[in-house]
Amino acid sequence: MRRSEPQLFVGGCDLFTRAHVIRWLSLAGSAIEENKDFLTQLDAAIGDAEHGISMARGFKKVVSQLPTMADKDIGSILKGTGMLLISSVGGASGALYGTLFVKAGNEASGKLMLDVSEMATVLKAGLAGIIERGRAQPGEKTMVDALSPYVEAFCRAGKGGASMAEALEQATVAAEQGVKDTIPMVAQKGRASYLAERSVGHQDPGATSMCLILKALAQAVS
Amino acid sequence: MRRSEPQLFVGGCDLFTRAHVIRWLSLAGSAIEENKDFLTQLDAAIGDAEHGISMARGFKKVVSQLPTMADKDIGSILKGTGMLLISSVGGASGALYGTLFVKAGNEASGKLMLDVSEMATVLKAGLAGIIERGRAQPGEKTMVDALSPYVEAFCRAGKGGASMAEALEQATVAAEQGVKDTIPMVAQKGRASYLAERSVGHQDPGATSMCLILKALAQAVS
Amino acid sequence: MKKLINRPEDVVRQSLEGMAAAHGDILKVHFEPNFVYRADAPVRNKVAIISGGGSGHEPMHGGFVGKGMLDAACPGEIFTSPTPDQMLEATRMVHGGSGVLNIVKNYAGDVMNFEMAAELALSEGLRVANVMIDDDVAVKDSLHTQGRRGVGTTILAEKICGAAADKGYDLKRLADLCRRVGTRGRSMGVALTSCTVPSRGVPTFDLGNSEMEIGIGIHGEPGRERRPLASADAIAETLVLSIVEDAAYERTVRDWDETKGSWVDVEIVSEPFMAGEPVLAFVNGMGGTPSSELYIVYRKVAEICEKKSLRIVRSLVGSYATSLEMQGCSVTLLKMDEETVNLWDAPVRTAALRWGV
Amino acid sequence: MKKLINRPEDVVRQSLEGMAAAHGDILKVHFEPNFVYRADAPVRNKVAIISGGGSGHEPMHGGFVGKGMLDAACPGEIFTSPTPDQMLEATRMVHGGSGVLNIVKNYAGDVMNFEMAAELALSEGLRVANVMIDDDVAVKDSLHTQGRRGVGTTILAEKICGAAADKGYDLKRLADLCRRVGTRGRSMGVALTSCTVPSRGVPTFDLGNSEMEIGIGIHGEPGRERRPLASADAIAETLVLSIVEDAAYERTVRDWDETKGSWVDVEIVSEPFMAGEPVLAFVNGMGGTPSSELYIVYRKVAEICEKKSLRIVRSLVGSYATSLEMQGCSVTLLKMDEETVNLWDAPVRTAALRWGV
Ligand SMILES: Nc1ncnc2c1ncn2[C@@H]1O[C@H](COP(=O)(O)OP(=O)(O)O)[C@@H](O)[C@H]1O
Ligand SMILES: Nc1ncnc2c1ncn2[C@@H]1O[C@H](COP(=O)(O)OP(=O)(O)O)[C@@H](O)[C@H]1O
Ligand SMILES: [Mg+2]
Ligand SMILES: [Mg+2]
Ligand SMILES: [Mg+2]
Ligand SMILES: [Mg+2]
Repeated sequence: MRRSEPQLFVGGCDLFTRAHVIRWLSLAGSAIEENKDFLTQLDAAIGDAEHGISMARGFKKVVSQLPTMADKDIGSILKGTGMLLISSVGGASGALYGTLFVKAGNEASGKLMLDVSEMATVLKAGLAGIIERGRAQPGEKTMVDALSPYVEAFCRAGKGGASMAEALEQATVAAEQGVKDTIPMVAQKGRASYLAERSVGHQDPGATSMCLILKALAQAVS
Repeated sequence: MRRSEPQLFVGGCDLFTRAHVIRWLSLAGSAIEENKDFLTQLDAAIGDAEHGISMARGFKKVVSQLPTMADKDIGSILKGTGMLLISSVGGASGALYGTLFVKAGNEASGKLMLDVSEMATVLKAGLAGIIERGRAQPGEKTMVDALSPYVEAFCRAGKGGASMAEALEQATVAAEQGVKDTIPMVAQKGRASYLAERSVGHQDPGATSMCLILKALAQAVS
Repeated sequence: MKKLINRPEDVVRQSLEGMAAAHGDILKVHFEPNFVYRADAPVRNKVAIISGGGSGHEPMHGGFVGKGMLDAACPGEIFTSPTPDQMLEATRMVHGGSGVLNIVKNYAGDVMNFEMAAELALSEGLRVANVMIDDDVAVKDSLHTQGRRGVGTTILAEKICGAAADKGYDLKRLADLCRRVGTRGRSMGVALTSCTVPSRGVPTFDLGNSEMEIGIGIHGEPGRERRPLASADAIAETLVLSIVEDAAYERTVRDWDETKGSWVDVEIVSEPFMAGEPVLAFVNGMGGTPSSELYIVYRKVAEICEKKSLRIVRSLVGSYATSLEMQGCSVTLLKMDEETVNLWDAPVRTAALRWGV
Repeated sequence: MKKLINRPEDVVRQSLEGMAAAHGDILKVHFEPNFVYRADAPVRNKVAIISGGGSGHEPMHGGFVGKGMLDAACPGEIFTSPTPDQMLEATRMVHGGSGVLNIVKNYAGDVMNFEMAAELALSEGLRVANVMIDDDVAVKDSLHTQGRRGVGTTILAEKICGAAADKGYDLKRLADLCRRVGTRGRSMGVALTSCTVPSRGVPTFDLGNSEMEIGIGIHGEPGRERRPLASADAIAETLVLSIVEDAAYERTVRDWDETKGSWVDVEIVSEPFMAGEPVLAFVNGMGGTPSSELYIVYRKVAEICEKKSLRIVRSLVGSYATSLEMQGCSVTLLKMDEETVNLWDAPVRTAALRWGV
């Protein structure tokens, strides 16, 4: 039951606007801040006990800069976010999240809104950036294991004609499953890989933070 | 009720022989070894937590050398003991006990046995050595507070005609009281003096080890 | 948490401020982005050497900035690799017209951030080479892991390459030397206690009173194995044997290809130690272990090396690559030759390593 | 107890063996009696300098043996002053015909054992002077105590006198210099944790999770006062103010009178610090504190000195006079002048302190 031109309304459910981006980043910032200790604890088990601290530092910076970015195009907001994360998070996640946002931003360059298929392209560019930078394949117990099924589910839903909100919902479910799937995996990338079999049974911190950020995306349009 | 010439018998109760010296040092060694942890604990409270360890190291050395000293004169045995303590105990007590035994040994030079009055002279020489080396006066919460009343009581008993065994007994009681008297004292010499009023309420480790050694002296002739 | 700090979030900055105050004759500190650099930078016509990594490993790397070693060091947050803007600013500050060698410890974060930094510097027309150090034999597999961590050999490479840069090695030759040192060094570490990340406030891992963690890195990461606490001799033996009996180690690293203008994969191999070889033996403290204990370990390391016919021609004992206040140590053995021995002996003037000047 | 050691009773010996193995170019170690001495001893026509004290304070003093500093160091058992036979043997080994200066930290045991050693050496016809360092302002009273402990200033005196001996100062002049340095330096320390004497196996004192002990020595002795754990800045302030606000300090020391041939009492005075004076600032770690934290303390020390118009002309930051694996630090300020600055800057080549050579 489609109304005449609902997708042209800024803030409508089938178009992702820059206001949505700002809302997303702000929600993501809150989610990271709330889960800071949890993420750090996950990192303590199989890493170096700072993932939450680092991500919170980065997103705090991003959130503080949102007002200065709000009137830019989506590409610029995403690239700006990427640059802020790159220069404030550090570690593997700083480089990876930074690359994700910069590459996604390149794809959204000049755009004031994205439809579902554009959104799919942007997400795919982000995923490709992470994989190029970090060289992790799905199944190696990294943030890719949350992002990759997410992007796949989003594209599948999009192709099936789902709305932006529906596609993001379905993608979020896939990301959540992806995070759970990291638990039995043997880490093969990043710091956790040094633990080899001892990494089994622990949830990957990067996949977890990725899922928090992706969940915020669905929330932002709901 | 005195028997005719009992004081001439080697091993008799009124003469202190080199066999007694050897027995004394051996008993003192055992007493120190048994009280090693206790002495160290006392030193931990107001010092540096090693008095028992250091004394045990020294007396172990002395006891191991007793067989080679047994046929020497009392002066040589005491001086030899002093030199062994000087080179193996270290710290304040190494210098002080070492000086005690060396000075006492000088006084007993060439002697094969000591009567009560000779014994008093030897003990006084030891005490004088400790005071010269360490400059502690009675009442400053040191080993002097055990040795000084001991020597005094011994001399008093000796002048009153007590036998060697009796004089040593009485002296031991005085030393034990002397140790107890250190508890309320404010330390004014050695490491404990840094604590000033905080040293009050603790028994001095050096006075305690001194008392153990002096107790062994009475045991050796009993 | 017992530390001589103020607010956890100020630890890195205030520690750098203290270094700047104490060592003005040797180094300066730039803030936002943070980096430590030689007081006399840039040195014209010398390849500049930059290293960096998470903080919490002091004196590595800021303590190695100065004549004969590093031109700049980029400290990240505690246990967090630095960010590309730090390296880029440092590169701009210290390059003397002959290019810049980045010495990078092999951690996902360090490698990626230094790669991004190199890309940025290259795009500004600066010549840059990144060489990765991956010497920690506790990590066995290169195919199914991030590869070996960079630990003790990093410092030895920094010293040796620093001297070579002083001697006029060009960027290519210096990068080759650095890679050679990297492939000739091997390390292994042990933790007796955990460290505590200041902003977290609790120990990163719990270790029982009679347990130790063997095969740790320098970030309070758990090691390969938890074992009952052993004697210094037994620990030294475990560490040295892990190093000496380690087989050839192959892996693929990413190098910048100047002609292609892109990253290319290169295969490199570390050959195992062989009897008769001259080595530098390095016993490193983790921050909370006094030097007296490190010498007890060194004593055994020397004994085992002799038994294994490895000739120790140079040695280093001290806390140089630390994990905050962790108790423990690591051992590094580095194959030496005449060139590297001479470079090792060359003058160095840094806050933490100094001789000949 | 978590330590990298073997049997507690072997700690001192094996640590010395490790030092000997690691630093053969700088020092040698003699066993039974134990002492560390310069590899090139005796140095003819130079006053030899000997120091010593209990072990557990490494690198003090063995780490300071070498050109420009000590000729020999006599390590006792852990926290136990060495015995006169050690000093006597060391004296025989290193004296170069121009006499021997013994630098002695003011602890009852050290003083008495060094006095006995001096008596023995004098009786062999060797010229000896003992100078005592007593710089710990935590000890207030000299009349009703053993007097102030010798801590951080000892190392500064060893460096400065070592350079002076190299420059040809005779025994009298060197002893005067050493006394001057001793009376111009003041120190104060803090412990965040206790240390554990190996043969005892349990911490010497219990300190709650949010307590610290202010005014400690270097033997795990309790300090003047237990206080709630404070920030690095607050701690630095307490330490520096204790030093800077310390009044003139008079005491009687025992000197050997060569003409009388006996010990005589000498009155000496330390004058308080005054605005405008040049100082050396030394932040010392207690063994378990990483250098990053020491720099945080140094930062504040420098700030307070500036506020108090004390000009820091030289600095030293590191773990040099330790208490086994204790966490904590001490601050030493030493009044400087042209002579002592030049001597401080002179070349030194020891395992723990090295520059210019
Ligand atoms: N090569 C990689 N590719 C993708 N993700 C990675 C890679 N290396 C690490 N990660 C992710 O980064 C997370 C850890 O982030 P962070 O704590 O910042 O890293 P580190 O402390 O190791 O630098 C891991 O949980 C994992 O999800
Ligand atoms: N100047 C002194 N005169 C007499 N006895 C002293 C003196 N200084 C210390 N002592 C004694 O030595 C004991 C401590 O011995 P020890 O633990 O060997 O000393 P330290 O560890 O301080 O070198 C003290 O309990 C005290 O009895
Ligand atoms: Mg991490
Ligand atoms: Mg003691
Ligand atoms: Mg990290
Ligand atoms: Mg002692």
